[in-house]
Amino acid sequence: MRLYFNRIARSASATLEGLAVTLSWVFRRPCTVQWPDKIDKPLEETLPERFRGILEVEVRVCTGCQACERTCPIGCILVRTERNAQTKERFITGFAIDAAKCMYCGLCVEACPTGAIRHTTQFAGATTDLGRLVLRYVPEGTRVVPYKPSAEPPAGLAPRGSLAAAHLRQCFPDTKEGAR
Amino acid sequence: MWELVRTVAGQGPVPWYYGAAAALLSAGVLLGFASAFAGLASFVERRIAARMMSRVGPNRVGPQGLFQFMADGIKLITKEDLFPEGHDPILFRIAPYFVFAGMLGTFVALPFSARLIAADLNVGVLYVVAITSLVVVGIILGGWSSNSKWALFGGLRSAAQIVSYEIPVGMAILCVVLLTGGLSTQSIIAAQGGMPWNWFACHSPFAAMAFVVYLIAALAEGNRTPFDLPEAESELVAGYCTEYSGFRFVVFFFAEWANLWIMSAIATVCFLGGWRIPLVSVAETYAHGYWVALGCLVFAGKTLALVFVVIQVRWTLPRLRLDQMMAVCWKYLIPIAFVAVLGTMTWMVLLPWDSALGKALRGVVFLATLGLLGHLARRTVATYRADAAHYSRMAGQSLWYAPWRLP
Amino acid sequence: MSGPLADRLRAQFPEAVTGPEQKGVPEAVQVAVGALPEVCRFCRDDSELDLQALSCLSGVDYPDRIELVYHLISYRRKHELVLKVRLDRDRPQAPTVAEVWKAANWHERECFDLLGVTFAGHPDLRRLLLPDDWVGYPLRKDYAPPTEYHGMSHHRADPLRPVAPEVHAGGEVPRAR
Amino acid sequence: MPAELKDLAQLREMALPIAGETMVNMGPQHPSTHGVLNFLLVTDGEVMHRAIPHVGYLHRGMEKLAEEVPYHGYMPFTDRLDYLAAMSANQGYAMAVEKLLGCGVPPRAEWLRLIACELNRIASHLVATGTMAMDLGAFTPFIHWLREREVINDLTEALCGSRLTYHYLRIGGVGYDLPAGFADRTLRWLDHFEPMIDEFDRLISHNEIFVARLANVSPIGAAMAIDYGLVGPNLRASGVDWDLRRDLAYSVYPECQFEVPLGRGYRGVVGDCYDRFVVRVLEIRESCRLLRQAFERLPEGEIQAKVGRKLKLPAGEAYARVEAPRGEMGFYLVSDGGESPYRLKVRTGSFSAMSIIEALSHGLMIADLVALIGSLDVIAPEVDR
Repeated sequence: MRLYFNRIARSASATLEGLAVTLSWVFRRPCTVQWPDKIDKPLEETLPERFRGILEVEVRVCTGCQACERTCPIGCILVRTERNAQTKERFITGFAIDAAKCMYCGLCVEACPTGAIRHTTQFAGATTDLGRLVLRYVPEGTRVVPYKPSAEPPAGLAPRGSLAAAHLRQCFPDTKEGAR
Repeated sequence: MWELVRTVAGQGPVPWYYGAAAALLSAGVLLGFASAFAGLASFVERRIAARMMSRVGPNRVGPQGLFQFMADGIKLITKEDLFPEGHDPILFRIAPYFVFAGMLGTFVALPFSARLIAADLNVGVLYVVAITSLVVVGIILGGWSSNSKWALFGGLRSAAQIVSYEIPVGMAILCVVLLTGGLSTQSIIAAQGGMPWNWFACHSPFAAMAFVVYLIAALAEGNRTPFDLPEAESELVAGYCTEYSGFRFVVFFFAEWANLWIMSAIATVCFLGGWRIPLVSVAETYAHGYWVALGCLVFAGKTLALVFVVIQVRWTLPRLRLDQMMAVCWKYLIPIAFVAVLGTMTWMVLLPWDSALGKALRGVVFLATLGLLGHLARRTVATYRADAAHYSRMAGQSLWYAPWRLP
Repeated sequence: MSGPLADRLRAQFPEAVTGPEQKGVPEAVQVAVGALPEVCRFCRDDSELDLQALSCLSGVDYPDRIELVYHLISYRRKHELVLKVRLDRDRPQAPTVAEVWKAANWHERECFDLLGVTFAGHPDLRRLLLPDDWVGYPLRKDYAPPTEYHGMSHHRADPLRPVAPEVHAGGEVPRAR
Repeated sequence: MPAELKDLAQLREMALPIAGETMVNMGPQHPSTHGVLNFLLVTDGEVMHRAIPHVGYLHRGMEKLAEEVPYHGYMPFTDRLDYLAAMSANQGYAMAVEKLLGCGVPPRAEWLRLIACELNRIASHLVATGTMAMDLGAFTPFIHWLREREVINDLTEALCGSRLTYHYLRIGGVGYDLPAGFADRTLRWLDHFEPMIDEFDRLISHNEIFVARLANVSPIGAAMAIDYGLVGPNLRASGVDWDLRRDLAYSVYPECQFEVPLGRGYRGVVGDCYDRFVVRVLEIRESCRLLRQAFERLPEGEIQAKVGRKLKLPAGEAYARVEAPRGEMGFYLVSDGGESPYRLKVRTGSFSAMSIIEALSHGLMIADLVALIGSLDVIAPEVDR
C-alpha cells in the first residue's frame, strides 16, 4: 500500500521537476541560427582555419610530381603530364579532382611538397549532376610549366578558397546561388 | 443560438427553415473556429516545442511563420491520395470522418461566453462525454482498414486506451455534476463563483483530485504524450494513420489539434469557472454585451493556459508502455476518481457551499495550489540560474532570451 | 607471461596442442582441428586458465591453408591466449564452438559468409552479412567480384578516367584506383 | 531459399505453440532501428515470441578494402567503421600497426590521443543516451544533447578539420597539434556541460515514466553477457568490472584517475536497460574528469614519430584492443611484409550486442524491444563493417 502512494508522490514530483526544466528553457537563448539569411558573415569565413573542405590546386606552384595522386586511397586525383621528346620539357596538361568521390581525408595535402593542393573552407557542392563535381584546375588544351621548388614562388598567388569557390559556381550555374 | 432565432422570428411557432438556417450558421462558425484554432495550435505548438528545445521553429511562411499551417494544409491536400494494397475501400475512406464528426460534435455543447453557445443542451456534459467516444470508432476503423500491421497495432492500442480512459473522465465530471446538480454546461459555470477560490477545482481536496484525474485522463483521450501510444512514432512508425496521405491525413491531424481546445475547454467549464468574471454576477454577465465579450476573453485565457500546459507535458515526458498505460488507468486513476466522488459527496453534506467553514477550506485549497505553482516557479528559476553564469562565460553572450522576443 | 598458459594447455592435451610460435604476440598455440571443442571447453572451465570470453574469431586465407584464429581473454585474471587452427584451403571444415561461447555463433556465421569455412554442428549456419543467394566468398584471395547482381551493375563509370577498368576472370583483383 | 521462408520453416519445425503469430518486419527503414537494421518480429499482438535480426545492409567490405589500400591510406577508412566513435577506431588501427612496426608514440601525442578519444566518447554517449530517450518518446532531452554535441563537433572541427570522420590520428602519433585557445575553450565548455548533465538527469533519468519503461526490462546477467561476448558499457552494466583503459592499461590511461561505473541495479535488477543507460551517463562524467586531468598534464614535445611515407611492415601479426564508446574494438592485423595489410579483422562491440537481441526477445513487447535496442547502443556500421 505504501509503495502505491510513494510511487504516486515520486511520479508527481518527477513530472513537476521535468516541467520546471522545460519551462526554464523557454527563457534561454536558442542555439540555432537562421541560415543563410540571418547570419552576419557567410559561413565559409566562420569555419576554422584547418577545416578540410573542397580541395583546391594553385597550379602555378605545382611541380607535377603526382605524389597526391599516389597517396589518395580512393584515386580521385588525376594529374596528366606530357613530355616533349625533343626538348625534354615536361608540361602539366590536366589536373582533375573528383570532389564527389573525395572523402576529404587530407592525405594528399600532407603529401604535397609545395602545398599546391590544399583544403578550403568551401563545402557547398550540391549539384544535380555528379559530372560537374569533377573540378579541373588546368583548363583543357592549356599546358602549364611545372614549378621548380628552387625558384622563388611566383607573385600574386590566388588566396585560399577563391579558386574552389569559382569552380563550385560551375556546379549550379542556373540557380540564384550560382549567380551570386 | 436559439435566442437568436427567437429575436429574428419573434414569438409564436417558428417555421422549420429558420431553425435549419441558424443551425447551418452556427455549424459554419464552429467549423471556422475549429479549423482556425487547429491550424494555429499546430503552429504555436511547434514554436513552443522548438523554444523548449532551444531551437527556433517554423518562421518562414508568412510573418514569423503564421501561415505555416496553411502551407502544411495545402501541401497535404495536393498530395497524392494513396490507398494501400488490400485496403477496405469503404471503411478506409470514411474512418477519418468519424473522428472529425466526433470532434466537431463536442463544440456544440461547449460555451464561449454567457450567451455565445451553439446549443445550451440541458444534458450538455453527458452529450460531450458521449460524443468524444465516437473518435475511437474512427481510429479503430482507420487502423484496421489500412491493411498494415503497424496501423492495426495503433488502432487496437487506441481502442484499449480511449475506451478505458472514458471511465475516469466520466467520474471526474460526475463530481462536478454533483456540485451543480445539473448537466448543462452553462449551469455548471453559473454554479461556480468568479474568484479562483470559488471555482470547483478548489472546492475541496477531493474536487482538486478530480481535476487532476480529469487532466490526466483527458491527455489519454486526446492521444497526447505520455499516452500517445496509438501514433507512437518510434515504435509504430505513425500508428493508425501510417497509411493515410493527402486530405484524409489532414482530417486526422485536424481532429488531434482541435482536440486540444476541447480537452482544455471542458476542463475550464467544469473546474476553472468558465467565463465567470470575478465580482460580476451571472445575471449581469447575461445582461450586458461587454460583459459577454470579457467573459469570452476570460474563458479563452483559461483554456489557452491549459493548452500551454498540455503542450509542455508533451515535450517533457516519455511515452508509457501499453500495459503501464492500462495499469495507470485501472489501478490508479479509477480508484482515485471513486474516492474523489465519495469525498465530494460527503464534503457537500458536511460543508455546504455557502457555510463559513466551507469558504475557509476553499481558500486553503486555493493557497495549496498557489504554493504548488510557486514551487514550480522556484525550481524553474533555479534551473535557469544554474546554467546562466557558465553559459555566458562559454558563449560570450547572456543566456537570457525573453520568451516573447521572436528570433 | 609467455609460456605458462601454453605449457598448461600442452600438458593437458599433449598430442593436440603444439607450442607457441612467435614471441611478443600474446601466446599463440596451434590446435588440431578435431580437438578444438574439448580444448576450448577446457580453456573456459579450467580455474587457472579461466578464459571466459571469446574476443574475436578471425579467418585468414593463406596461400596454402585457411587459418582460424581464436582470441580468448580472461576478465578475472586479465590475460589473453590465441588458438590457431589450420584448415585445408579447398574444403575448410571445422567443428563449432558455439556451445562453449555463444559469441562464437555469429563470428562463425560471418566466417562462413566471407571465407566459406563450414562449421559442423553450428545451430544456424547461414550467410550473415551478404544476401543469401550471393555466390562466392569475398575475403578469399582468389575471389573474382561479379560485375552485377540481379541485373544491377556494380561498375560506375569513373568520371576522371572515362574508360571502363577491365575485369580479370579470377586471379588479379581490379585495383581500387 | 530466401531468409524469410527459411525463418518461417525454422519456426514451423521448432513447433512453437503460437496460435496466430504475425510476422512484422521492423526495419530496415524504421525510426527506432539505429541505422539500417532489420528485425523480423514474430509477434502475437503486442507480445513478441522472437525477433530475428537481419544484418548486412551496411556491409561495405571494410576488411576486403584493407587488403588493397596502403597502411597510411587505410586510416581514413577506420573513421567509417564506427562513425560515432571514429577516434577510437583510429587509435585501435594505429596501435595495431605500431605494435607490429614496433615504433613508440611520443608522450604529447599519447595525451592528444587521450583528449580526442575522450571528447569523442562523450559525443558518442550523448547520441546513445539521447536516441534512447527519443525512442521512448522524450524528444526534448535528445535535442539538448545534440546542442552539447554541436560544441564538441566545433572543437574537433577546430582540432582536426572534420566534424565526424576525423582522420586525426596517424601511425606513430597524431596529425595536428592543439589549435590556439583550444584548452581554454574546452574547459569553459566543460564548466557549462557538467551542470547540464545534472539537468538532464532531473529531466529524464529520474523521470518515473522513463524508469518504469526501462527498469527490469530484459536484464542481462554477468555470465550471459560474458558468454555472448558483450563488451563496454553493456558488459559493465551487467556488473562485470572490466574496462580496457584501466585493466589492459594502454596509452597514458594509467597516469589518470578515473572510476569505472558499474551496473548496480539502480532502479531494478542488475543489468537491465536502466542500468545500461545510467552507466553511459556516469561514463560521460568520468570522461569529463579525464579531460580536465589531460589538459593539466599535457607535456610539450613533437606529436608524431618518424614513420616513412611508404610504410612496409615486417611479416607477422598483431592484435590491438581499444576501449571504444561501444566497447572493446579489436584490430587483428596480419602482414606479409607488403605495402598493405595481408588481412585485417575488426571486432566491434555492436556485433556481439546485436547477436544477443534474439536471445532476449522472447516475451518482450514491441516497445520493450525498442528500449532494448536503444540501451544496447547498436549501430549498423559497426555490425556490418
